[in-house]
Amino acid sequence: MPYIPHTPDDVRAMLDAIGADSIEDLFDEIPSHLKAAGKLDALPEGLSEMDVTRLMSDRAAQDAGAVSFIGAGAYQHHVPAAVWEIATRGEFYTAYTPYQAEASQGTLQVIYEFQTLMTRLTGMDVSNASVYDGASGLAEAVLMSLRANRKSKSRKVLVPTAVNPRYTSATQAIVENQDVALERVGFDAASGQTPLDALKPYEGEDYAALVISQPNFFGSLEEVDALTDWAHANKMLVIGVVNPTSLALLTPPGEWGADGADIVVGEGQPLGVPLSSGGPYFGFMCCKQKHVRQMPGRIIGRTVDMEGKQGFTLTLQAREQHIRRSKATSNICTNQGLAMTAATIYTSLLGPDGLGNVAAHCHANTQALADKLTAIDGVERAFTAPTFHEVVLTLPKPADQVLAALAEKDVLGGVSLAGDYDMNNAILVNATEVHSEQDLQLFEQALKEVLA
Amino acid sequence: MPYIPHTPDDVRAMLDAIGADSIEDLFDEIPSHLKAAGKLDALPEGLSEMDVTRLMSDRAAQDAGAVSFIGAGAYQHHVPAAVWEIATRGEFYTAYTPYQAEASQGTLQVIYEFQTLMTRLTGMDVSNASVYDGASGLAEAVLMSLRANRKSKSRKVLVPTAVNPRYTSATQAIVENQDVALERVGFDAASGQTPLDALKPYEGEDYAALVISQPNFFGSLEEVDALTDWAHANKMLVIGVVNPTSLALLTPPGEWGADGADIVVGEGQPLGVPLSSGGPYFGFMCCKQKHVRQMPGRIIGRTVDMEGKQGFTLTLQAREQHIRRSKATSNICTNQGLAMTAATIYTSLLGPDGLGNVAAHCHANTQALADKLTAIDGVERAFTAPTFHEVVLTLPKPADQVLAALAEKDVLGGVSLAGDYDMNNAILVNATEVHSEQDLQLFEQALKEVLA
Amino acid sequence: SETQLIFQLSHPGRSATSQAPKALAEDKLSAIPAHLRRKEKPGLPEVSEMQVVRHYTNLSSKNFAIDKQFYPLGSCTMKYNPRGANRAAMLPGFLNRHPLAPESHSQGFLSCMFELQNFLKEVTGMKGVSLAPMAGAQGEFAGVAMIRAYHDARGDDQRTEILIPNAAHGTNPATAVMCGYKVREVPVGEDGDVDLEALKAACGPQTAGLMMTNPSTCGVFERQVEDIAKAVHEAGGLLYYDGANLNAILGKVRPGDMGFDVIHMNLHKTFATPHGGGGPGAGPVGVSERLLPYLPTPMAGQRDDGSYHWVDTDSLDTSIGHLSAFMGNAGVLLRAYFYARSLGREGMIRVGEFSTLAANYLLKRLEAVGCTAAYPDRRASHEFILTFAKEAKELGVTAMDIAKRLLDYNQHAPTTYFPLLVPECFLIEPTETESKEALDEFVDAMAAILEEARNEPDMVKEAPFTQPVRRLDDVKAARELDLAWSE
Amino acid sequence: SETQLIFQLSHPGRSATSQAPKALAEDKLSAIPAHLRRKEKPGLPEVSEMQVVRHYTNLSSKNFAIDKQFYPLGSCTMKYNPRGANRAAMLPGFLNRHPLAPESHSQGFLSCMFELQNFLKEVTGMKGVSLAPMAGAQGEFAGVAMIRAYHDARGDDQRTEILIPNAAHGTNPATAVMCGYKVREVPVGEDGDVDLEALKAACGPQTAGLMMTNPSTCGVFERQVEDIAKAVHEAGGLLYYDGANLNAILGKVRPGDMGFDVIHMNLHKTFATPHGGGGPGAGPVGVSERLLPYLPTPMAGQRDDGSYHWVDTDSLDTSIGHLSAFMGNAGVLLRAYFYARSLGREGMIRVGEFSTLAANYLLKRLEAVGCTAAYPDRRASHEFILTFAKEAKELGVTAMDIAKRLLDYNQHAPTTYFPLLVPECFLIEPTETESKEALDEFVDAMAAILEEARNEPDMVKEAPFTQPVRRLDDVKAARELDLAWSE
Repeated sequence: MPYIPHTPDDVRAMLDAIGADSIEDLFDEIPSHLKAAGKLDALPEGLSEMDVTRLMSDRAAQDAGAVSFIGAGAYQHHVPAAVWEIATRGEFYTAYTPYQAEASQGTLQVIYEFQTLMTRLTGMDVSNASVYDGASGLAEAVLMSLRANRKSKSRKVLVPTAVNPRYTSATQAIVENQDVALERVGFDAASGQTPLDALKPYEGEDYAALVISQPNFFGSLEEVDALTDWAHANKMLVIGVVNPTSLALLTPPGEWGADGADIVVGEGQPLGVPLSSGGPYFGFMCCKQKHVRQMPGRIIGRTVDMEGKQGFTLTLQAREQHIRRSKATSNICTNQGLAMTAATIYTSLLGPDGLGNVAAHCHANTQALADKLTAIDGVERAFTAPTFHEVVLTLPKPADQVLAALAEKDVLGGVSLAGDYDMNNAILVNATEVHSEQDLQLFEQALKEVLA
Repeated sequence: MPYIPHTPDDVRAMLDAIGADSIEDLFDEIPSHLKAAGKLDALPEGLSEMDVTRLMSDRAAQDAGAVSFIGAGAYQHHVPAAVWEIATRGEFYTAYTPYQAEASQGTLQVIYEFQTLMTRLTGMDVSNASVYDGASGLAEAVLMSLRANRKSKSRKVLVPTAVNPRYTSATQAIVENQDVALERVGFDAASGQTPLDALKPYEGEDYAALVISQPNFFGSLEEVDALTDWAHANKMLVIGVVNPTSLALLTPPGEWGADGADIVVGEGQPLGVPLSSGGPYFGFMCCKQKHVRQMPGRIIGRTVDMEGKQGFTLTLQAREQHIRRSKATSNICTNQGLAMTAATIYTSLLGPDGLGNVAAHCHANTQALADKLTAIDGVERAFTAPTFHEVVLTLPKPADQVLAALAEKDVLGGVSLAGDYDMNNAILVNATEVHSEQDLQLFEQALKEVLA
Repeated sequence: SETQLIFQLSHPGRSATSQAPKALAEDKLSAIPAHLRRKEKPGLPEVSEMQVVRHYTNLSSKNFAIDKQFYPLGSCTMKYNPRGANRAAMLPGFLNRHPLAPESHSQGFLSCMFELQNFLKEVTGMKGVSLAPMAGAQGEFAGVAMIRAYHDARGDDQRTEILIPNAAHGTNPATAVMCGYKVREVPVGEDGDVDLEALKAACGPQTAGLMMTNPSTCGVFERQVEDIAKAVHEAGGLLYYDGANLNAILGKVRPGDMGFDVIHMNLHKTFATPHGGGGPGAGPVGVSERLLPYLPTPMAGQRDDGSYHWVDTDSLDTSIGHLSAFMGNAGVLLRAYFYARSLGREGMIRVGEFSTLAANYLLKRLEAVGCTAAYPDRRASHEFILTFAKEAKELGVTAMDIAKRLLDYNQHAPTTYFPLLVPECFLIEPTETESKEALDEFVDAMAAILEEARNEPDMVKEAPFTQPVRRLDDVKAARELDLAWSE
Repeated sequence: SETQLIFQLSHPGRSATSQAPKALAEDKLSAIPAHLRRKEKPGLPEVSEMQVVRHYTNLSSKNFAIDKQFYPLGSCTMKYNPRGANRAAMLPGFLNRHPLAPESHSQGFLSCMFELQNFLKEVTGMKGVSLAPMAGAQGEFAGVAMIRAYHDARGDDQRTEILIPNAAHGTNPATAVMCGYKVREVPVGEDGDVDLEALKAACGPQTAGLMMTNPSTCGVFERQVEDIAKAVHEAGGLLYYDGANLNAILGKVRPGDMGFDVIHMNLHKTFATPHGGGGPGAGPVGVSERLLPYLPTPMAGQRDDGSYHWVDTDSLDTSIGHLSAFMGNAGVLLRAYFYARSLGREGMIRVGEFSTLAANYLLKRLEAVGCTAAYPDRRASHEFILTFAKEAKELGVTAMDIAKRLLDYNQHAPTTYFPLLVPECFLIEPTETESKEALDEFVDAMAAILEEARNEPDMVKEAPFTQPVRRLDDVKAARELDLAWSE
């Protein structure tokens, strides 16, 4: 029996100890007409590890082989071998949530170190132990801003349309049942930034927070200082949405404007987590010290044991569902511990200079790619704003059609902006440190052919 | 600096402590005209992990994609994921030889368990902790038989030609400098076995040992009982060369004939070690208790610590080179610890029934393959003897030519016997539990096309 | 040195050089305006590759884990996590696939997801499944959000309350609130079943639905489940099944057959994906016919020609929408797919059977050595409750003390003080993957600790003694918040 | 339970079912005659998958390892083993390649081997390299066998002796004997250099060659190496270089330039491949022009068109032949290739520099806290010798006692009692990958132990106290042999 150790002798001995004749007897409290016996006919026969492995290897191979320039919130990076060889050690991989602190100091210290890393990257005071992903993290940040902004009674938050539309739609789905409204703020069609002008209509109005994405979905860099100061001047909190790799180069949200952002969230995937078809990734979430009791999710604190020795423990649990139940800050329970562990190892391996070099190569490679592609007739940068490692290009043909043609050449040329922005000829393109000069040329050549 | 942690500050502080001005000063005892400075011009620039990984991934991909039916001493088997996920844990992967027993109980207990496993599989009394591989293991066994056979003064050993010719040639290379002669005994051209008849000329002669391979290189099963009894009757020791997978089904060498084999060696690769282009594998080596002091290599014993608690330690070290130097049983030092660790985990996972099922599927798949292929015009079994999981087929065309044509179809159809046996139209073919019915059909179809 | 933080190993200018590309000339960054650049590099650790490997390898050894210890955490289903599932999910084709890759480059992944949806439909008896939720709590959210969407679509806007038995997981009431509902708790009776009369009294036109687990967190099968379903349905409410305890009944009873309208499953429990020290999980939801239009997206669909495609809000505009940026915890889903294929039909049925066998055996053995069952007259499901109220009163030794002392016996403590309605309790779930000998060792440890509690209660109250730290000062942790290290 | 053997966890009929194909009908085996079948199934453990994973995971935690501790074993070069090398060597294309796959399906592997041969030629200054030997000792064998083949080919059959300094590794004399030679030991002088006069006196027409390490196992560079080479060469002998200490001079001096005719390298030392608890290693050999015809096979060659091929005995019939069934420890060679590509030219040079820096620093610091250097007037190479003869005599605390006590400080003990010519010695090799802080911690531990030796010698003599076992009864182990478990 796969994974079940009991022999017929064991079963007999166990039933004897129970005083039951058969295993079926143990289900005698279940109304017999409800029993599912024989009902699982749609399930196939069990397979050996060898057979399932072969089956899944064949399927994985179907999806392999292309060179991809898709970003849009998930980015290819070199993941050092050490990261997952350590993260999948049984001690991390098969441990539970560290409720028994004495038997979980490994995981607890990792989280404390992660929290510290994230505060250093973002320039914020405190961090939690992760939320599901960047998108749901924004939803949690929106809800948190309603609780944290003592100056506002509003249940409305300003969200630029230049924020990743997938973040906005997930946030919408998560917060809408609590009568929270997301008010959309447009972007400047020339620069690809969220201009102060677009905020003018909301001046003096009561909103709990303004969301600022740096870079924004188009890869464009926002004027974060001005936006932050505007929000604070209008008694709104600032929720920063940031790419962690970019923070090795860009002003950390804790230093935006005069007072910095109040809450910062983002997708942690770029920090050592493979693309993996979309997950598991992890969302990070940081805030100013004064808002810590409004932050959802697990938080680890450093303390001492009864002998005065340093130790780590779950703290501020009174915010959480297992203590607070219906009054909790969120229903979140399980988070993304293992991905966060990997990110902690990754960030330690890279260090400030290494992460800086990764960020610089991403930027430079994307610039080089954009230069190559815009040298093709009819291909142009859509926006004028400076970018980090992603750029919008307009094409002389419909984006969906071009991308499909590129895919036939095993080049995944980015994502189309036809659906979310009605920019039918625009694609969002990303390059990172993993792309070689040959990769860039491959894209260039393929696009030339497709547009010819 | 890759892997080197020292910063310029560290270096300065260390040089100060030494009282040296520069690192170069530390080499001042080396005659300056010998210095290699600037001489490593043929070496390329260092690359990042990402770049080396990409380079090696591209190369590995070049060698992938074929379906292989090559055996001839290295066999494809399903390797459970647990085997190498555990064996490559840093604690096993990056530990040294367990000279400090108290800090190496993990490795030491694994070896003790391995020794026990091998004695159970082979039916022998004792096992060492591994030698390099099956071929060099046979060389060690030959040398050991000279020491262990008190009834013989000969430095000659009988080696059937049906023993893997790669084992024989490696043995020859290793033992010839010690004036040891390997006398070759032919095989029966009809059965593919080593017949008693072929031994007749040596009756009453002084040889230290007879080598018996079960199965032999052709996959044929030898009449091991008769051969063993013949050797013992002629005061020769018996050196068994066995496939460990087959031992789940076949008579263990400890039970061959009236008294069993005296020394048993073999290639451990089938026990959870990937093909890996030829290594690292490991050789196993077992013997009767009375010969244990003649056995080369490390041996672990169970003992107690000063508090009476069970513990494991290197024992009988007086046989080994680091103690005995020029009088050691062998010069072996480093062995194949990690592969042996993997084999211990593998064998524990499979258990007697699992390993038996693997062996049975290997046998049955090879039978099925041979049936399919011999249904093709002009393809025949070369020999009549029963086989385990490998079989010699004769083809209507030269083997080398057929194999090359098959390889173009990404079918690796076995090894040619043209070189070693002058059987120009013969191939040695293997199938194991990893081969599906489709794989067998693929081979059949390809061979049909090649022979058409 | 082992207790140092990675930051304390940091040394300016040190780095794991192999892990990053070389520095670029500053002019390569000239396109980024200076005022958007950070002034100082972030205070990340500056350490060597070996320091990192050694630090985190050593840290890992300070954890208990299923790979090392028996871990009988009630309602958490800490079963063996097959290593084969890890290898399969880490295959390069899956690992390097971008979530927005076109369908032409996603057929392998989509086929696994499509089949997993079907497997989960079959084992739960539901009509549709979405794999999108990233954890049990998000599955709960999706479930209750669908209940709300259903009522809203019918214009039935008077329904403001969710009923929840008071034994329920904390996520249940927290979720109801996140979906804009008020929570009304329903008491559980002496025998562990819901107080049916109280439930009926609570039902009304304001009832949006009921959230419950069956078997409940009392470790017993709710025998009146059909009556409960009838009462809630008659009031116009829908029934939500919290799948945390699905392991108990896998292959034996199906939530769909019991009358539930919506269910979430914890794949990191029932389908043996690893807990990873706190996640990731995966919380797929299954629904009955009437909730099909509201399933969260994306889902995998199959065309007539056998090819697979995404089902998203563009084709299912009644969906409650996206719950993540992409497709949930895909890697966890792949591991669950591996597990489902490994077990197959017969294997699924055995899960419920053997987890129930193990729990009932362990309960009887523990009772025999002097432990007190909370529901002695009931069958255990896959888990059961012990109460140490007597020991707490008579000896001053609490459930927490016993839990901590278990660590010294190299046994992970069961879930403590949950459910809240049983004083000084352990919720114990052994799972089907632990051998009889492992269960017997736990019994021996418990027997020894009860003996110690009688003879040396003060010692037990100071446990553990063998862990990297002694009991921690949680009060100090909460009062003098130290949540990030500073030099 | 942790100390149980896997066999003690066995239970008849239990198994890790997922790991094997299903049982076949007995008639599928009918082609195998009954008298060749075993009567009873072998007594292998019958355990579950989780039991195996848990057992070996727990066992692993009873090891020291580079990934966990400082491991300053002299002559063993326990440096960091890059994890990237492991991942690269485990790529499916390499892992699943059969060693006898045709050259058409081996170009990727062969190209790595061909380049590695060239890299090793360059760093050693030799004219040809074979990667075939599977460990250092087999490399030594190959080296001396080539020396013999050289003399034999010239009909120079009077040469029966190999000269070996008495500080040499035990494998040197053992190897000479395996190649049919007698061993003549040459003394080492007070300063750690070979006694040149004694060497010259030992040279003669009977001299087949000399085996030596440079830097020697005394941890110093042999300054007279050129005179030694001259003496041996003039006597008609060849010079063998034991590459165990190559780390000390990598990029600084090349054995070929020093006059050596043949060299083996330990890739598991100098090229950072893992030791794996006792192997596998890899011991490639490099040779000067005159030994090229004798290199062991197979080797990788390149054709004019850039494609790669095997060089085997069919094209090199003067070769000493095969030393293994296939191509040595290919997976180890791939890891070494990764390492070589990672370091590149500059990196190689740094290895010798920084391992020497670390050793000299550690030596000076240890002297400063009261340790006695065996060769205080010499530069340390990458390693150095301390002697505790004084402590042994005055306090009764031996080098072994100090070694065992180090384990309690979470430091692996250095090599002890080697070389044999220095009494009560430690041979200490820190390698280039340990941080200054790690070296300082070792110094602190040694200082503390020396203090303990003075104040509590009996305690030190009973160490260790913190390991899974106390000191073991080695006499009992050898007298009452227990080499395999029985029920």
